[in-house]
Amino acid sequence: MSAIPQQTSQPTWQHRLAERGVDRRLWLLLPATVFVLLLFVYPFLYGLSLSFQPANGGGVLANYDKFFGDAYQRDTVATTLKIALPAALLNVLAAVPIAFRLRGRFRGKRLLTTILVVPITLGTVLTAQGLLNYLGPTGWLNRILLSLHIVDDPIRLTNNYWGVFFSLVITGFPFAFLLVLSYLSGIDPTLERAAATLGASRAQRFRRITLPLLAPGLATTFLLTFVLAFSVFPSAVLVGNPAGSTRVISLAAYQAAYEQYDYSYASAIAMVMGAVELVVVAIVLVWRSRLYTGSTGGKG
Amino acid sequence: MSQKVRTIRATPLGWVIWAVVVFFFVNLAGVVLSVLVSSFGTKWFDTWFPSGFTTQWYGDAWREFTLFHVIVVTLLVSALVVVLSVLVGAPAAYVLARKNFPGKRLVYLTFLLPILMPPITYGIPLATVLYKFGFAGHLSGVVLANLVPSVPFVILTMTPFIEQVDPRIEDAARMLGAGTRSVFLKILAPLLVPGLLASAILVLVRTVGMFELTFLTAGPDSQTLVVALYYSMSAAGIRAQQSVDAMAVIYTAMMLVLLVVALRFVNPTQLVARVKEEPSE
Amino acid sequence: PNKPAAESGGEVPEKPAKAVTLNILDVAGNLQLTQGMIDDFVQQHSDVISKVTYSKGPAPELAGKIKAQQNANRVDIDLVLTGTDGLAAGREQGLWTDLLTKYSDRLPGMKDYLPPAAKMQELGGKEGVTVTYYPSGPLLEYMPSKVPSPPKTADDLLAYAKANKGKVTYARPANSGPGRTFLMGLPYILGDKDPKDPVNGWDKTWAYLKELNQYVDFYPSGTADTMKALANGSANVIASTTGWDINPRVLGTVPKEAAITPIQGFHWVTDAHYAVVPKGVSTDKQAAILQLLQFMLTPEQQAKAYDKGYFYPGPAIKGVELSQAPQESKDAITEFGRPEYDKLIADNPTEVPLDAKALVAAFDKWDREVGGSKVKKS
Amino acid sequence: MSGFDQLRLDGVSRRFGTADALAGLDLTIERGEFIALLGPSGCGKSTALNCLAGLLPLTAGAIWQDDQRIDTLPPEKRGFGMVFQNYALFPHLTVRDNIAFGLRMRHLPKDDVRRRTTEAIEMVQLTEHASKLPGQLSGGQQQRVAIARATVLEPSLVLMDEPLSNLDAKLRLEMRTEIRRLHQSLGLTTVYVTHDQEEALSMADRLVVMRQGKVQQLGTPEEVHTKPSTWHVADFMGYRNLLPLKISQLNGDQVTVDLGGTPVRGSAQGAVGLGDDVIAAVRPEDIKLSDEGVKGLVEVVEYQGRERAVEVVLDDEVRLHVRTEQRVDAGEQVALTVTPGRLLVYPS
Amino acid sequence: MSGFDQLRLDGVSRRFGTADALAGLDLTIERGEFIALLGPSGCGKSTALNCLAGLLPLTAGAIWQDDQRIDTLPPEKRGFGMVFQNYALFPHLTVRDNIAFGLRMRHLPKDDVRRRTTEAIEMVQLTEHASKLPGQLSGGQQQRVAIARATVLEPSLVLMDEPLSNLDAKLRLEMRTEIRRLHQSLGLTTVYVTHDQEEALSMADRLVVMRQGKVQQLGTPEEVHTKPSTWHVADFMGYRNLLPLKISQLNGDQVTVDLGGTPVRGSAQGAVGLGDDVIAAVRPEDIKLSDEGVKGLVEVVEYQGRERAVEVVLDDEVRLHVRTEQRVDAGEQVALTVTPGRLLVYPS
Ligand SMILES: Nc1ncnc2c1ncn2[C@@H]1O[C@H](COP(=O)(O)OP(=O)(O)OP(=O)(O)O)[C@@H](O)[C@H]1O
Ligand SMILES: Nc1ncnc2c1ncn2[C@@H]1O[C@H](COP(=O)(O)OP(=O)(O)OP(=O)(O)O)[C@@H](O)[C@H]1O
Ligand SMILES: [Mg+2]
Ligand SMILES: [Mg+2]
Repeated sequence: MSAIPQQTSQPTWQHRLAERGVDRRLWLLLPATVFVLLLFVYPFLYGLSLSFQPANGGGVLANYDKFFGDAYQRDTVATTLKIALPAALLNVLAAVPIAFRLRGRFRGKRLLTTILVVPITLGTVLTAQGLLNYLGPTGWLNRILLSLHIVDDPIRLTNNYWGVFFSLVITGFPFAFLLVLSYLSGIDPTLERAAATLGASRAQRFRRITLPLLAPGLATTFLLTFVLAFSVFPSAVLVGNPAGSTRVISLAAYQAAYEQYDYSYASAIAMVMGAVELVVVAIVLVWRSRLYTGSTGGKG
Repeated sequence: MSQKVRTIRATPLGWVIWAVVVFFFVNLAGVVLSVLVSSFGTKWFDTWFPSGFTTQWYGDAWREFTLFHVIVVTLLVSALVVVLSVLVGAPAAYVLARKNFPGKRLVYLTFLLPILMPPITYGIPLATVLYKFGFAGHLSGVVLANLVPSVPFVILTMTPFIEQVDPRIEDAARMLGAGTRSVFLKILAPLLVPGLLASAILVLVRTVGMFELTFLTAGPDSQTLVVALYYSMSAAGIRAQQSVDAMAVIYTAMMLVLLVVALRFVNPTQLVARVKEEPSE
Repeated sequence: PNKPAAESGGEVPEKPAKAVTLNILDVAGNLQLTQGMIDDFVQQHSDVISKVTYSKGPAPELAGKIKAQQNANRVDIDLVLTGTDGLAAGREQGLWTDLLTKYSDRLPGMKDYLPPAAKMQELGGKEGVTVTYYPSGPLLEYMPSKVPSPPKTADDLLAYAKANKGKVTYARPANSGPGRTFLMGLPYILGDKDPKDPVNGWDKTWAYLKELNQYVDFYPSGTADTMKALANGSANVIASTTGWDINPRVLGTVPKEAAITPIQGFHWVTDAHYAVVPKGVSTDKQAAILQLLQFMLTPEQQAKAYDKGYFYPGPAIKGVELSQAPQESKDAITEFGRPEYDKLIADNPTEVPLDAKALVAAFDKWDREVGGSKVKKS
Repeated sequence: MSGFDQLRLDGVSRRFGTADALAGLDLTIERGEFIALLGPSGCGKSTALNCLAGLLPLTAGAIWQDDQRIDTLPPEKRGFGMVFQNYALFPHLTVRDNIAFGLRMRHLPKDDVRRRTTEAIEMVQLTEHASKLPGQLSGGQQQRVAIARATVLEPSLVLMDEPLSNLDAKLRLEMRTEIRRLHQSLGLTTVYVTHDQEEALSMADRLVVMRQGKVQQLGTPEEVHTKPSTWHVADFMGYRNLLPLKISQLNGDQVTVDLGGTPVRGSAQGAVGLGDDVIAAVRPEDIKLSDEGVKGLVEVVEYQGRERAVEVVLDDEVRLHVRTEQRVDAGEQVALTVTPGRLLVYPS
Repeated sequence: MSGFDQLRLDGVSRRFGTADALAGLDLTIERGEFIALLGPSGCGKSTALNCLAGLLPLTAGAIWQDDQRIDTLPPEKRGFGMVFQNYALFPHLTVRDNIAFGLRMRHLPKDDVRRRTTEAIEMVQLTEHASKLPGQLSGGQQQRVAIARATVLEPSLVLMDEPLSNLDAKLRLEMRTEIRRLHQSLGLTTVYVTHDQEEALSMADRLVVMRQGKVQQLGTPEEVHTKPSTWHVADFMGYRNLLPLKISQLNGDQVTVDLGGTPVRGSAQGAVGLGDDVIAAVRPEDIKLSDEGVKGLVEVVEYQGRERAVEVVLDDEVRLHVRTEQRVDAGEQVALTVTPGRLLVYPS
């Protein structure tokens, strides 16, 4: 090759692409993308198309018409949101101050952390059984309340909204806590100290420094807990009131699929379910994309 | 760092928070203990404790579901799923955290969907695909099916962790001749240990608890514990409450063992390790 | 285990060319009654079936799994033991092999069905073979210590519920055998227009249930929970069946003293378990299955279905006495069984349950109008 | 936040593991003083600032602000400003918001905040970059943000940890002037860590030279510069020639040592006796090339702008560093004289 | 990894958003050269290094290594070494492991790695701290780890971004010598960013003075120091006195300007004409206090060790910065002369 620089066009577009973020590192996306395309996209598109082929005839949108035309079905969306949003919010919001307090070093930290994470192993069934046992009319809680004469009749905490809510908190909180704690550990404590020298109190440091740097992680944590809560199913049946106040949308999909064996309708309901989640997720993600998401100093 | 450690600081807000935590855990202990007690109880009617204790329920469950085999399969499946999903998911999370490229949103959506969509929408066709290629009915099918929601899950949880790492650290490693693989193994992996551990634990929990996809793709030799648990809980027929409790306890115990192993395997303090510690006081 | 199912269509030989391995999936809890029979067969005829693997799963997802296998042309479940629900679900999707049209003569045991079991077999059509049967319910179960004079009629029950709010309950029918038996039994008790048509023919039933609903606090999501409520005293009267009466008391989850009472004028709404073979199973295996089923329908084997009262009585064919049952069964039923059952079974008419479509419609209506109305109230 | 008359560090110690980063630091800072901390890398300068600011708890000792003991106060209660050695800018806030942070914490009126922030941004010449995030700035720009962020608050005590290390000579000179101006016009008290002697000498009222966590010398710039108390300090203060010699004559403070065969006069800086092994310290700029004196061979010549740094090897293999404006070349034979009174002799 | 003969930057540009950090940088680096990049903060020095290293994609231009175009190669394939301005140490690795990292990447035998690492640790005087993590080091210690980490590999091209900024004078001098020694003994090629002129002048074979992303002057240290090509360069190179004057006489290169009423001779550094407004540049050390000459009043005196920085106000309000070894006091009346040939006159 000649030593005279040649302004060939090829490297220029390489530069252009590189500037826009297209370079060899994109190959790292390949395994995951191929995987999802092969094992998810095809089956999913199949399910999607199935939802447009109603079992009992009718137009392409018949399943969706059926769902939205029937208040009993339509209401499941609101019911589910009413359970999932508060539960996910509570889990994330409760995890933040607790994780925050667990930073730094102190005696018993490991024990405390482990105790807080362990409920993640409980699983829905044990949680449900336990709630039914413990909160049931003759469970320990009611026994204690009755024997202390705090209440005269057993209080009802299961087979209604609260049963499901508690079960979501028990399974969701450790999950959120684990993530928040880990995200928090990536934030450089020096920044908070810098803020302290500028006169910021503990609360201000938390609000102005830690929280904004933690926010992207919180958004992700919220998303994941929300998605888990939104698809709540076994506990809605076991400790909820599946015909009424906790008739969540996944239950409607389940009934369509496994009681009425109408997979097409079930697919349609599940698509609605996914779409609703997507809306919430999109809102959170748009919010997240406007946050600062770079290095937080803790790892470098 | 100094050997001195501080005890938890006690601001008024702090006390409130700890009180709430303690309250939560007292009740949680009640929930768990009530199941545990019941699973060992003979008859438990309107009393504080069962009238007698027995291990019969465990023995029954053990025999009925050939639990030894089931647990081995469960461990194998979950270990494979965790490892594979991290291997496949972490590089993708890396790209999504670090780069802006055309079509990123579309890619992101594709990774989000498997988490958002309930298995009802894709479970049966997925199982068909896996049966067609001869995976389903074996362990491999169960693993592949469980990877579908797990890989995106890893991607989503890992992204913020990677964002936190200063890209200049990676630059420095590249300048020292580290290729992408080395950067991942030698630099990112150790820095991301808390994140990897967190998402591995979460994937583990999800995989062990994933009933639907597992049931659809499992063969007689590749059933996992959750299938047995759901069967004992919801299948037709009469079943003593205690035997369901016993199954649930077995399930939790296994998960607990896995969690402990995971925490042992990776240095447990790393769960909350940070590279820059707050100064001890 | 994944063999392409090419040889599944042809003529089924008398005996498999060589001993086969069977994968049996139980979605009805049926193995508790029949595993002993199957194991015996394998032991005695290892030239036909060399090995059996059992797996268990919940019924609802069954059809999906089989469908996925059939779509992929790799069926690895050879025999399914299911209740009416799974059977119907599979039939609707054309999953099952039609065994009986051609080979019913290989199952002479089917000629000895008890009459109500024979009726259940009609529900089974040409695909399902009834292997166990029980008359089920509806019955009411109560604690004599709390309810000295149990309700004997539907009106009694209503009156009792009104007087003891929250003390009468039954589980959500979709999740519970006794719940649905109670639901399906009511039209006979109340004399509804068409007991087979829940949507148009059950006016009295629905009116009754809605009224009862006012005195019911909540509907547990499984029979086990109602049993627990009965045991711990938070409920006094619950819906039950013969099996659910005996077995939990054997297991100790319900006090032995619990008693049952029929509701005046009730008809038994029977139940059964079926053996079905998915399409795509090889003819060799079909041959083995036919031999196995014939074996299971002999009185000697059927006696095992007495079990511990779980499906009381259990045998589907005539002339099977408790005395033929294994000792354990005998002991359990002697202690916890009820002599009055013989008479009740003999004296009350039997009815087959609703077909799958009607049943789903009934569940849906119940959820919407009975169970779901709880939302507004609480 | 309020002013103070005196700040007293009393045996302040800080241990990391088994190593003392600060070993009993005693120091009194008067209001309005400009104190520079000097010392070799790792001697504990940053640690001292961190302890003063309240960012590191003490292992022992106390810090008194007038009559009040403040070493247990949290940093935000002390009201000191600090420029961190590694800047510690808030990565999610723009330059403007970083600088305004402290003012906002004081709940000043919006207009005040805006005005003062704008002024500070102008002072550090970052007006064009005001809305960038720290990650988008060059090293020197980040450092200037750190300076502005700490000084905009006009705190009673400003702690600066090598605040100008990443600036070029011209800008450094400007910032120096700016910092001095702020210090004087606002009557601040400043503790300033620097590794740049010229900076320390020209800016500070008093210098504190540290070594291994302890104060080695404390005095005015001139004192420290011309009369280092130990040879360590001398070494650090630019006495590049540290020569292990023997005393050949002694006359009160006046001693004579033997350098390359030639007797050279110096002044004793401690108890030394005739025939003792001593260390003689002299700066390169205090050795002159001349026609006669100590003979040596030029080995290395380095261009340094106006002057050249020359390394001369004497006959007895001793190496001398010399600075000169003269042109010399490697290999040349030269003769050297030491400026009288500039050779300091320390007991070794 | 392999050596090269020439490295050519050809119109290298890098844009951030709408602002050019590098605007068409042309530069040829010969094998074995020691090149210093100089320029005001934010002028694009670090950006240039990052582009060379392959850490930032170019917006335009090309980089050639002999005949091979390398600007699309990933950094790890280029085999260059780099000391980052902010160190970028691996926070999870000890000092030793940080330094050994690159050697390990090359799969050298264990013994070699250990030996070379140990040597490098000794070179930067961190033996006692070898098993600390970066977070436990002082600023200067971290910087030394960064130097050791990059140089232990003996890469064909070493890029250093202000590698000595956090070291004290003594250590800086030692490290400077060490870096030069490595450079020479290993035959490395070095591109060195510094804000310290003395460092640049004494270490580099060639200087590149940058401004706003462009090369302003390229030459030997002596050329750049004595003949800055523009007044911007002069300003940056320590010509602190930049005086807007008028040319009163012109004679070829020799011009005369009027300073405080006194005509002073200077040399023209570009096309200037009689009566033109020009900028006259002179260093503080090239103005001497004398008995006669330009008259002025001493306003500020700053102690700077051997010398004093003095600010003198002339009668016409022009301010002159002067360095002198003489003792003067504020308020004194002085006369100043400019060392002949040291006043440079640029078109303004
Ligand atoms: N990511 C970025 N986004 C926007 N502007 C940037 C970014 N990185 C650098 N710049 C700008 O580019 C210019 C050159 O930066 P660079 O870091 O090369 O300066 P430098 O010469 O190294 O300065 P210093 O001596 O202060 O380190 C600066 O004005 C800086 O603000
Ligand atoms: N967290 C820590 N753990 C262990 N040793 C530490 C820690 N922080 C600092 N040190 C040690 O304490 C000593 C003093 O550090 P300090 O940062 O005060 O030095 P410094 O005087 O600021 O040096 P420099 O001029 O290089 O910044 C150093 O030897 C350093 O290695
Ligand atoms: Mg320091
Ligand atoms: Mg820079």
